[in-house]
Amino acid sequence: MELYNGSLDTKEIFGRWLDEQSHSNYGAYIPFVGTIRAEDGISALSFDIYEPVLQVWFDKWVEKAKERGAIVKMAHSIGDVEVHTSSYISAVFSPQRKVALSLINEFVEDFKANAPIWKYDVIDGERVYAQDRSTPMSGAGLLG
Amino acid sequence: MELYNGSLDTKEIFGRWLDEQSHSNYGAYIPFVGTIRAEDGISALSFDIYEPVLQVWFDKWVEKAKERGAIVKMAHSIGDVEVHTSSYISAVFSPQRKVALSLINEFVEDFKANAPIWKYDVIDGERVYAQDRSTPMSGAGLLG
Amino acid sequence: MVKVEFLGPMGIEPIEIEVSNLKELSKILKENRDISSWLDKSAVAINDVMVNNLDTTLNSGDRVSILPPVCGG
Amino acid sequence: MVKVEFLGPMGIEPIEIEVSNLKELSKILKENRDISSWLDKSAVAINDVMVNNLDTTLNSGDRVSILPPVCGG
Repeated sequence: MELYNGSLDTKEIFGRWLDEQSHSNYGAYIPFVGTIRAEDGISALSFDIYEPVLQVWFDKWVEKAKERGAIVKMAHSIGDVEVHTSSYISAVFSPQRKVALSLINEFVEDFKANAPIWKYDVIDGERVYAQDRSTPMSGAGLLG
Repeated sequence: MELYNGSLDTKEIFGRWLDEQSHSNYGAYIPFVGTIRAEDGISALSFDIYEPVLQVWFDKWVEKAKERGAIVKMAHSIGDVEVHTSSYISAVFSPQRKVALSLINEFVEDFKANAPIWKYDVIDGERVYAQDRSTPMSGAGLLG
Repeated sequence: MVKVEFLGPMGIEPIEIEVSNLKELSKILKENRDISSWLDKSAVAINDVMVNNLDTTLNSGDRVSILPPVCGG
Repeated sequence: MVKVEFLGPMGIEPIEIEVSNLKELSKILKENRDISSWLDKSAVAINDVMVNNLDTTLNSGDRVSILPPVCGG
Protein backbone atom coordinates (compact mmCIF):
# COMPACT_ATOMS: atom_id res chain seq x y z
CA MET A 1 0.00 0.00 0.00
CA GLU A 2 1.40 3.37 -1.03
CA LEU A 3 0.16 6.82 0.03
CA TYR A 4 1.38 10.00 -1.65
CA ASN A 5 0.87 13.69 -1.10
CA GLY A 6 -0.94 15.04 -4.18
CA SER A 7 -1.41 13.42 -7.61
CA LEU A 8 -0.07 9.95 -8.33
CA ASP A 9 2.74 9.37 -10.82
CA THR A 10 0.56 6.87 -12.64
CA LYS A 11 3.11 5.70 -15.21
CA GLU A 12 5.84 5.20 -12.61
CA ILE A 13 3.53 3.13 -10.40
CA PHE A 14 2.15 1.07 -13.31
CA GLY A 15 5.64 0.32 -14.60
CA ARG A 16 7.19 -0.43 -11.23
CA TRP A 17 4.43 -2.89 -10.29
CA LEU A 18 4.81 -4.54 -13.71
CA ASP A 19 8.59 -4.85 -13.23
CA GLU A 20 8.27 -6.15 -9.67
CA GLN A 21 6.07 -9.03 -10.82
CA SER A 22 7.72 -9.57 -14.21
CA HIS A 23 9.03 -13.01 -13.23
CA SER A 24 6.28 -14.11 -10.82
CA ASN A 25 4.49 -15.91 -13.66
CA TYR A 26 1.19 -14.08 -13.36
CA GLY A 27 -0.65 -14.16 -16.68
CA ALA A 28 -3.03 -11.29 -15.94
CA TYR A 29 -2.33 -7.80 -14.56
CA ILE A 30 -5.29 -5.46 -14.20
CA PRO A 31 -4.76 -1.96 -12.83
CA PHE A 32 -7.69 0.34 -12.12
CA VAL A 33 -6.73 4.01 -12.50
CA GLY A 34 -9.01 6.64 -10.98
CA THR A 35 -8.71 10.15 -12.41
CA ILE A 36 -10.31 13.35 -11.12
CA ARG A 37 -13.10 14.47 -13.45
CA ALA A 38 -13.70 18.15 -14.13
CA GLU A 39 -17.28 18.74 -12.99
CA ASP A 40 -19.38 21.09 -10.89
CA GLY A 41 -16.75 23.82 -11.07
CA ILE A 42 -14.16 22.02 -8.96
CA SER A 43 -10.44 22.71 -9.43
CA ALA A 44 -9.38 19.64 -7.46
CA LEU A 45 -10.56 16.97 -5.06
CA SER A 46 -8.91 16.61 -1.70
CA PHE A 47 -8.58 13.50 0.47
CA ASP A 48 -8.17 12.68 4.16
CA ILE A 49 -7.06 9.15 4.98
CA TYR A 50 -7.09 7.33 8.29
CA GLU A 51 -4.08 5.14 7.60
CA PRO A 52 -4.20 2.60 10.47
CA VAL A 53 -7.69 1.33 9.53
CA LEU A 54 -6.88 1.52 5.81
CA GLN A 55 -3.84 -0.68 6.44
CA VAL A 56 -5.96 -3.26 8.28
CA TRP A 57 -8.51 -3.20 5.44
CA PHE A 58 -5.77 -3.62 2.82
CA ASP A 59 -3.99 -6.42 4.71
CA LYS A 60 -7.25 -8.40 4.75
CA TRP A 61 -7.46 -8.05 0.96
CA VAL A 62 -3.87 -9.22 0.60
CA GLU A 63 -4.92 -12.39 2.46
CA LYS A 64 -8.13 -12.86 0.44
CA ALA A 65 -6.18 -12.47 -2.81
CA LYS A 66 -3.50 -14.90 -1.64
CA GLU A 67 -6.13 -17.59 -1.02
CA ARG A 68 -7.02 -17.26 -4.69
CA GLY A 69 -3.38 -17.32 -5.84
CA ALA A 70 -3.40 -13.59 -6.59
CA ILE A 71 -1.80 -10.32 -5.47
CA VAL A 72 -3.42 -6.93 -4.84
CA LYS A 73 -1.72 -3.53 -4.86
CA MET A 74 -2.94 -0.06 -4.07
CA ALA A 75 -1.79 3.56 -4.22
CA HIS A 76 -3.79 6.61 -3.12
CA SER A 77 -3.33 10.35 -2.79
CA ILE A 78 -3.56 12.45 0.37
CA GLY A 79 -4.51 16.13 0.13
CA ASP A 80 -5.32 18.02 -3.06
CA VAL A 81 -5.40 16.31 -6.46
CA GLU A 82 -6.04 18.48 -9.51
CA VAL A 83 -8.65 17.62 -12.13
CA HIS A 84 -7.36 15.37 -14.96
CA THR A 85 -4.73 13.82 -12.68
CA SER A 86 -4.98 10.50 -10.80
CA SER A 87 -5.68 9.94 -7.12
CA TYR A 88 -6.10 6.17 -7.01
CA ILE A 89 -4.63 3.03 -8.53
CA SER A 90 -5.57 -0.48 -7.51
CA ALA A 91 -4.22 -3.56 -9.25
CA VAL A 92 -4.57 -7.31 -9.31
CA PHE A 93 -2.05 -9.88 -10.54
CA SER A 94 -3.24 -13.45 -11.04
CA PRO A 95 -2.26 -16.57 -12.98
CA GLN A 96 -5.87 -16.76 -14.23
CA ARG A 97 -7.76 -14.21 -16.26
CA LYS A 98 -11.15 -14.91 -14.65
CA VAL A 99 -9.82 -14.64 -11.09
CA ALA A 100 -8.16 -11.33 -11.98
CA LEU A 101 -11.30 -9.88 -13.58
CA SER A 102 -13.51 -10.92 -10.69
CA LEU A 103 -11.03 -9.79 -8.03
CA ILE A 104 -10.43 -6.29 -9.43
CA ASN A 105 -14.20 -5.75 -9.40
CA GLU A 106 -14.65 -6.95 -5.79
CA PHE A 107 -11.53 -5.12 -4.60
CA VAL A 108 -12.46 -1.75 -6.12
CA GLU A 109 -16.11 -1.96 -5.00
CA ASP A 110 -15.14 -2.84 -1.43
CA PHE A 111 -12.57 -0.05 -1.52
CA LYS A 112 -15.28 2.46 -2.45
CA ALA A 113 -17.53 1.18 0.35
CA ASN A 114 -15.10 0.59 3.19
CA ALA A 115 -11.73 2.29 2.78
CA PRO A 116 -11.51 5.04 5.46
CA ILE A 117 -10.94 7.91 3.04
CA TRP A 118 -12.87 11.18 2.96
CA LYS A 119 -13.30 13.23 -0.17
CA TYR A 120 -13.70 17.01 -0.49
CA ASP A 121 -14.50 19.18 -3.48
CA VAL A 122 -12.08 22.07 -3.84
CA ILE A 123 -14.10 25.04 -5.14
CA ASP A 124 -12.63 28.56 -5.15
CA GLY A 125 -9.93 27.30 -2.81
CA GLU A 126 -12.45 25.96 -0.27
CA ARG A 127 -12.65 22.35 0.85
CA VAL A 128 -16.25 21.04 0.92
CA TYR A 129 -16.98 17.50 2.18
CA ALA A 130 -18.50 15.44 -0.69
CA GLN A 131 -21.31 14.25 1.58
CA ASP A 132 -23.78 13.29 -1.16
CA ARG A 133 -21.25 10.95 -2.84
CA SER A 134 -20.07 9.37 0.42
CA THR A 135 -21.18 5.99 1.75
CA PRO A 136 -21.60 4.89 5.37
CA MET A 137 -19.08 2.13 6.05
CA SER A 138 -20.12 -1.42 6.85
CA GLY A 139 -21.48 -1.41 10.42
CA ALA A 140 -22.25 2.31 10.43
CA GLY A 141 -24.85 3.61 12.87
CA LEU A 142 -23.67 1.51 15.83
CA LEU A 143 -23.71 4.46 18.20
CA GLY A 144 -26.75 6.17 16.59
CA MET B 1 -6.42 -1.39 -32.58
CA GLU B 2 -2.67 -1.93 -32.68
CA LEU B 3 -0.82 -5.04 -33.86
CA TYR B 4 2.91 -5.51 -33.29
CA ASN B 5 5.50 -8.08 -34.29
CA GLY B 6 6.74 -9.74 -31.09
CA SER B 7 6.32 -8.61 -27.48
CA LEU B 8 4.39 -5.47 -26.62
CA ASP B 9 6.07 -2.42 -25.12
CA THR B 10 3.57 -2.48 -22.26
CA LYS B 11 4.69 0.70 -20.51
CA GLU B 12 4.75 2.74 -23.72
CA ILE B 13 1.23 1.61 -24.63
CA PHE B 14 -0.18 2.15 -21.13
CA GLY B 15 1.35 5.62 -20.94
CA ARG B 16 0.38 6.69 -24.43
CA TRP B 17 -3.27 5.66 -23.96
CA LEU B 18 -3.30 7.49 -20.61
CA ASP B 19 -1.90 10.65 -22.24
CA GLU B 20 -4.27 10.46 -25.21
CA GLN B 21 -7.29 10.47 -22.90
CA SER B 22 -5.83 12.71 -20.20
CA HIS B 23 -8.31 15.52 -20.92
CA SER B 24 -11.32 13.46 -22.06
CA ASN B 25 -12.73 13.51 -18.51
CA TYR B 26 -12.92 9.75 -18.06
CA GLY B 27 -12.80 8.91 -14.35
CA ALA B 28 -11.85 5.24 -14.77
CA TYR B 29 -9.12 3.64 -16.90
CA ILE B 30 -8.76 -0.13 -16.67
CA PRO B 31 -6.13 -1.88 -18.76
CA PHE B 32 -5.89 -5.67 -18.86
CA VAL B 33 -2.31 -6.84 -19.49
CA GLY B 34 -1.77 -10.44 -20.63
CA THR B 35 1.70 -11.87 -20.02
CA ILE B 36 3.11 -15.19 -21.28
CA ARG B 37 3.42 -17.66 -18.41
CA ALA B 38 6.37 -20.06 -18.25
CA GLU B 39 4.76 -23.51 -18.23
CA ASP B 40 4.97 -26.89 -19.94
CA GLY B 41 8.52 -26.22 -21.09
CA ILE B 42 7.62 -23.49 -23.59
CA SER B 43 10.13 -20.76 -24.48
CA ALA B 44 7.49 -18.56 -26.11
CA LEU B 45 3.97 -18.46 -27.47
CA SER B 46 3.37 -17.53 -31.07
CA PHE B 47 0.30 -15.92 -32.63
CA ASP B 48 -1.39 -15.80 -36.03
CA ILE B 49 -3.99 -13.08 -36.52
CA TYR B 50 -6.58 -12.69 -39.26
CA GLU B 51 -6.67 -8.92 -39.19
CA PRO B 52 -9.74 -8.12 -41.36
CA VAL B 53 -12.14 -10.10 -39.13
CA LEU B 54 -10.38 -8.87 -35.98
CA GLN B 55 -10.91 -5.29 -37.16
CA VAL B 56 -14.64 -5.93 -37.71
CA TRP B 57 -14.88 -7.52 -34.25
CA PHE B 58 -13.04 -4.58 -32.66
CA ASP B 59 -15.10 -1.94 -34.48
CA LYS B 60 -18.29 -3.51 -33.09
CA TRP B 61 -16.87 -3.18 -29.58
CA VAL B 62 -15.98 0.46 -30.21
CA GLU B 63 -19.67 1.02 -31.01
CA LYS B 64 -20.93 -0.98 -28.01
CA ALA B 65 -18.62 0.97 -25.71
CA LYS B 66 -19.68 4.29 -27.23
CA GLU B 67 -23.34 3.52 -26.46
CA ARG B 68 -22.30 3.29 -22.81
CA GLY B 69 -20.21 6.48 -22.91
CA ALA B 70 -16.95 4.54 -22.90
CA ILE B 71 -13.89 3.83 -25.05
CA VAL B 72 -12.13 0.52 -25.70
CA LYS B 73 -8.53 0.02 -26.86
CA MET B 74 -6.55 -3.03 -27.82
CA ALA B 75 -3.01 -4.06 -28.70
CA HIS B 76 -1.84 -7.57 -29.63
CA SER B 77 1.32 -9.33 -30.76
CA ILE B 78 1.87 -11.24 -33.99
CA GLY B 79 4.49 -14.03 -34.11
CA ASP B 80 6.69 -15.15 -31.22
CA VAL B 81 6.38 -13.65 -27.74
CA GLU B 82 8.83 -14.85 -25.09
CA VAL B 83 7.73 -16.01 -21.65
CA HIS B 84 7.43 -13.22 -19.06
CA THR B 85 6.70 -10.63 -21.75
CA SER B 86 3.28 -9.32 -22.81
CA SER B 87 1.26 -10.24 -25.91
CA TYR B 88 -2.03 -8.53 -25.17
CA ILE B 89 -3.39 -5.30 -23.69
CA SER B 90 -7.04 -4.30 -23.69
CA ALA B 91 -8.32 -1.21 -21.97
CA VAL B 92 -11.51 0.60 -21.13
CA PHE B 93 -12.00 4.29 -20.34
CA SER B 94 -15.31 5.39 -18.85
CA PRO B 95 -16.74 8.26 -16.82
CA GLN B 96 -18.24 5.65 -14.45
CA ARG B 97 -16.40 3.08 -12.40
CA LYS B 98 -19.14 0.43 -12.64
CA VAL B 99 -19.43 0.72 -16.43
CA ALA B 100 -15.65 0.38 -16.74
CA LEU B 101 -15.46 -2.68 -14.48
CA SER B 102 -18.30 -4.42 -16.27
CA LEU B 103 -17.06 -3.51 -19.75
CA ILE B 104 -13.48 -4.70 -19.28
CA ASN B 105 -14.85 -8.07 -18.18
CA GLU B 106 -17.21 -8.43 -21.15
CA PHE B 107 -14.63 -7.11 -23.61
CA VAL B 108 -11.83 -9.46 -22.50
CA GLU B 109 -14.12 -12.51 -22.30
CA ASP B 110 -15.53 -11.89 -25.78
CA PHE B 111 -12.00 -11.33 -27.04
CA LYS B 112 -10.95 -14.76 -25.73
CA ALA B 113 -13.99 -16.37 -27.37
CA ASN B 114 -14.23 -14.57 -30.68
CA ALA B 115 -11.10 -12.70 -31.72
CA PRO B 116 -9.62 -14.51 -34.77
CA ILE B 117 -6.23 -15.21 -33.23
CA TRP B 118 -4.47 -18.58 -33.11
CA LYS B 119 -1.97 -19.51 -30.43
CA TYR B 120 1.00 -21.87 -30.70
CA ASP B 121 3.36 -23.18 -28.05
CA VAL B 122 6.99 -22.74 -29.03
CA ILE B 123 8.86 -25.79 -27.70
CA ASP B 124 12.43 -26.55 -28.78
CA GLY B 125 11.96 -24.07 -31.62
CA GLU B 126 8.82 -25.86 -32.93
CA ARG B 127 5.43 -24.20 -33.23
CA VAL B 128 2.59 -26.41 -31.88
CA TYR B 129 -1.04 -25.28 -32.18
CA ALA B 130 -2.53 -24.86 -28.67
CA GLN B 131 -5.58 -26.89 -29.63
CA ASP B 132 -6.66 -27.89 -26.12
CA ARG B 133 -6.78 -24.25 -24.95
CA SER B 134 -8.56 -22.99 -28.08
CA THR B 135 -12.28 -22.24 -28.33
CA PRO B 136 -14.57 -22.64 -31.35
CA MET B 137 -15.82 -19.19 -32.33
CA SER B 138 -19.47 -18.22 -32.07
CA GLY B 139 -21.30 -19.97 -34.94
CA ALA B 140 -18.62 -22.66 -35.38
CA GLY B 141 -19.63 -25.93 -37.04
CA LEU B 142 -21.74 -24.32 -39.77
CA LEU B 143 -20.13 -26.43 -42.52
CA GLY B 144 -19.67 -29.55 -40.33
CA MET C 1 -10.02 7.19 30.53
CA VAL C 2 -11.00 6.45 26.94
CA LYS C 3 -9.94 8.70 24.07
CA VAL C 4 -12.54 9.38 21.36
CA GLU C 5 -11.48 10.85 18.01
CA PHE C 6 -13.71 12.15 15.24
CA LEU C 7 -12.28 11.50 11.79
CA GLY C 8 -12.40 13.14 8.37
CA PRO C 9 -14.94 15.92 7.90
CA MET C 10 -16.34 15.88 11.46
CA GLY C 11 -13.97 18.65 12.50
CA ILE C 12 -14.29 17.97 16.23
CA GLU C 13 -11.35 17.80 18.63
CA PRO C 14 -10.67 14.47 20.38
CA ILE C 15 -12.14 14.05 23.85
CA GLU C 16 -11.24 11.89 26.85
CA ILE C 17 -14.05 10.37 28.90
CA GLU C 18 -14.71 7.77 31.58
CA VAL C 19 -16.89 4.98 30.07
CA SER C 20 -16.80 1.21 30.34
CA ASN C 21 -18.52 0.15 27.11
CA LEU C 22 -19.83 1.46 23.78
CA LYS C 23 -23.43 1.68 25.00
CA GLU C 24 -22.40 4.21 27.65
CA LEU C 25 -20.32 6.08 25.08
CA SER C 26 -23.29 6.24 22.71
CA LYS C 27 -25.47 7.85 25.40
CA ILE C 28 -22.88 10.52 26.14
CA LEU C 29 -22.12 11.34 22.49
CA LYS C 30 -25.82 11.66 21.65
CA GLU C 31 -26.04 14.54 24.10
CA ASN C 32 -23.61 16.57 22.00
CA ARG C 33 -25.43 18.26 19.13
CA ASP C 34 -22.36 18.57 16.89
CA ILE C 35 -21.66 14.87 17.24
CA SER C 36 -25.10 13.27 17.41
CA SER C 37 -26.09 14.05 13.82
CA TRP C 38 -23.09 12.00 12.59
CA LEU C 39 -23.71 8.90 14.69
CA ASP C 40 -26.43 7.28 12.53
CA LYS C 41 -24.12 7.10 9.54
CA SER C 42 -20.74 6.63 11.19
CA ALA C 43 -18.81 3.43 11.83
CA VAL C 44 -16.70 2.75 14.92
CA ALA C 45 -13.20 1.38 15.50
CA ILE C 46 -11.52 0.56 18.81
CA ASN C 47 -7.73 0.75 18.65
CA ASP C 48 -8.03 0.74 14.83
CA VAL C 49 -10.14 -2.44 14.67
CA MET C 50 -13.67 -1.99 13.31
CA VAL C 51 -16.40 -3.07 15.76
CA ASN C 52 -20.04 -4.07 15.32
CA ASN C 53 -21.21 -4.85 18.83
CA LEU C 54 -22.60 -2.20 21.18
CA ASP C 55 -21.78 -4.38 24.21
CA THR C 56 -18.06 -4.13 23.48
CA THR C 57 -16.16 -3.31 26.68
CA LEU C 58 -13.88 -0.28 26.84
CA ASN C 59 -10.74 -0.25 28.96
CA SER C 60 -8.72 2.68 30.17
CA GLY C 61 -6.32 3.72 27.44
CA ASP C 62 -8.54 2.50 24.58
CA ARG C 63 -8.85 4.75 21.57
CA VAL C 64 -12.27 4.93 19.88
CA SER C 65 -12.51 6.32 16.33
CA ILE C 66 -15.72 7.60 14.80
CA LEU C 67 -15.62 7.15 10.97
CA PRO C 68 -18.16 9.15 8.95
CA PRO C 69 -19.28 8.14 5.39
CA VAL C 70 -16.35 7.52 3.06
CA CYS C 71 -15.57 8.11 -0.58
CA GLY C 72 -12.07 7.09 -1.64
CA GLY C 73 -10.89 6.79 -5.21
CA MET D 1 -15.35 -19.03 -58.89
CA VAL D 2 -15.25 -18.74 -55.09
CA LYS D 3 -11.97 -18.61 -53.20
CA VAL D 4 -11.79 -20.61 -49.96
CA GLU D 5 -8.99 -19.96 -47.47
CA PHE D 6 -8.10 -22.01 -44.40
CA LEU D 7 -6.82 -19.87 -41.57
CA GLY D 8 -4.41 -20.25 -38.66
CA PRO D 9 -3.22 -23.79 -37.88
CA MET D 10 -5.09 -25.55 -40.71
CA GLY D 11 -2.02 -25.34 -42.95
CA ILE D 12 -3.96 -25.88 -46.17
CA GLU D 13 -3.46 -23.81 -49.33
CA PRO D 14 -6.42 -21.74 -50.55
CA ILE D 15 -8.62 -23.32 -53.23
CA GLU D 16 -10.92 -21.94 -55.93
CA ILE D 17 -14.18 -23.73 -56.63
CA GLU D 18 -17.48 -23.31 -58.40
CA VAL D 19 -20.30 -23.26 -55.81
CA SER D 20 -23.43 -21.18 -55.41
CA ASN D 21 -24.05 -21.41 -51.66
CA LEU D 22 -22.55 -22.59 -48.39
CA LYS D 23 -24.50 -25.86 -48.39
CA GLU D 24 -22.80 -26.91 -51.62
CA LEU D 25 -19.44 -25.79 -50.27
CA SER D 26 -19.97 -27.86 -47.13
CA LYS D 27 -20.58 -31.01 -49.20
CA ILE D 28 -17.40 -30.53 -51.19
CA LEU D 29 -15.18 -29.69 -48.22
CA LYS D 30 -16.44 -32.73 -46.29
CA GLU D 31 -15.00 -34.96 -49.00
CA ASN D 32 -11.49 -33.71 -48.21
CA ARG D 33 -10.07 -35.61 -45.24
CA ASP D 34 -7.57 -32.89 -44.23
CA ILE D 35 -10.37 -30.34 -44.15
CA SER D 36 -13.38 -32.29 -42.89
CA SER D 37 -12.05 -32.88 -39.38
CA TRP D 38 -11.86 -29.09 -38.85
CA LEU D 39 -15.39 -28.25 -40.03
CA ASP D 40 -17.31 -29.17 -36.85
CA LYS D 41 -15.35 -26.66 -34.80
CA SER D 42 -14.64 -23.94 -37.36
CA ALA D 43 -16.53 -20.72 -38.00
CA VAL D 44 -17.08 -19.17 -41.43
CA ALA D 45 -16.70 -15.67 -42.86
CA ILE D 46 -17.64 -14.44 -46.34
CA ASN D 47 -15.60 -11.44 -47.45
CA ASP D 48 -14.52 -11.00 -43.81
CA VAL D 49 -18.06 -10.92 -42.42
CA MET D 50 -18.96 -13.80 -40.08
CA VAL D 51 -21.95 -15.87 -41.28
CA ASN D 52 -24.36 -18.20 -39.47
CA ASN D 53 -26.73 -19.36 -42.20
CA LEU D 54 -26.00 -22.37 -44.41
CA ASP D 55 -28.37 -21.03 -47.09
CA THR D 56 -26.13 -18.02 -47.69
CA THR D 57 -25.60 -17.50 -51.42
CA LEU D 58 -22.09 -17.34 -52.87
CA ASN D 59 -21.25 -15.18 -55.85
CA SER D 60 -18.29 -15.39 -58.14
CA GLY D 61 -15.38 -13.51 -56.60
CA ASP D 62 -16.52 -14.13 -53.02
CA ARG D 63 -13.86 -15.09 -50.53
CA VAL D 64 -14.80 -17.67 -47.88
CA SER D 65 -12.62 -17.99 -44.76
CA ILE D 66 -12.63 -21.05 -42.51
CA LEU D 67 -11.69 -20.03 -38.94
CA PRO D 68 -10.62 -22.84 -36.58
CA PRO D 69 -10.81 -22.55 -32.73
CA VAL D 70 -9.15 -19.41 -31.41
CA CYS D 71 -7.09 -18.45 -28.38
CA GLY D 72 -5.91 -14.85 -28.37
CA GLY D 73 -4.41 -13.06 -25.40
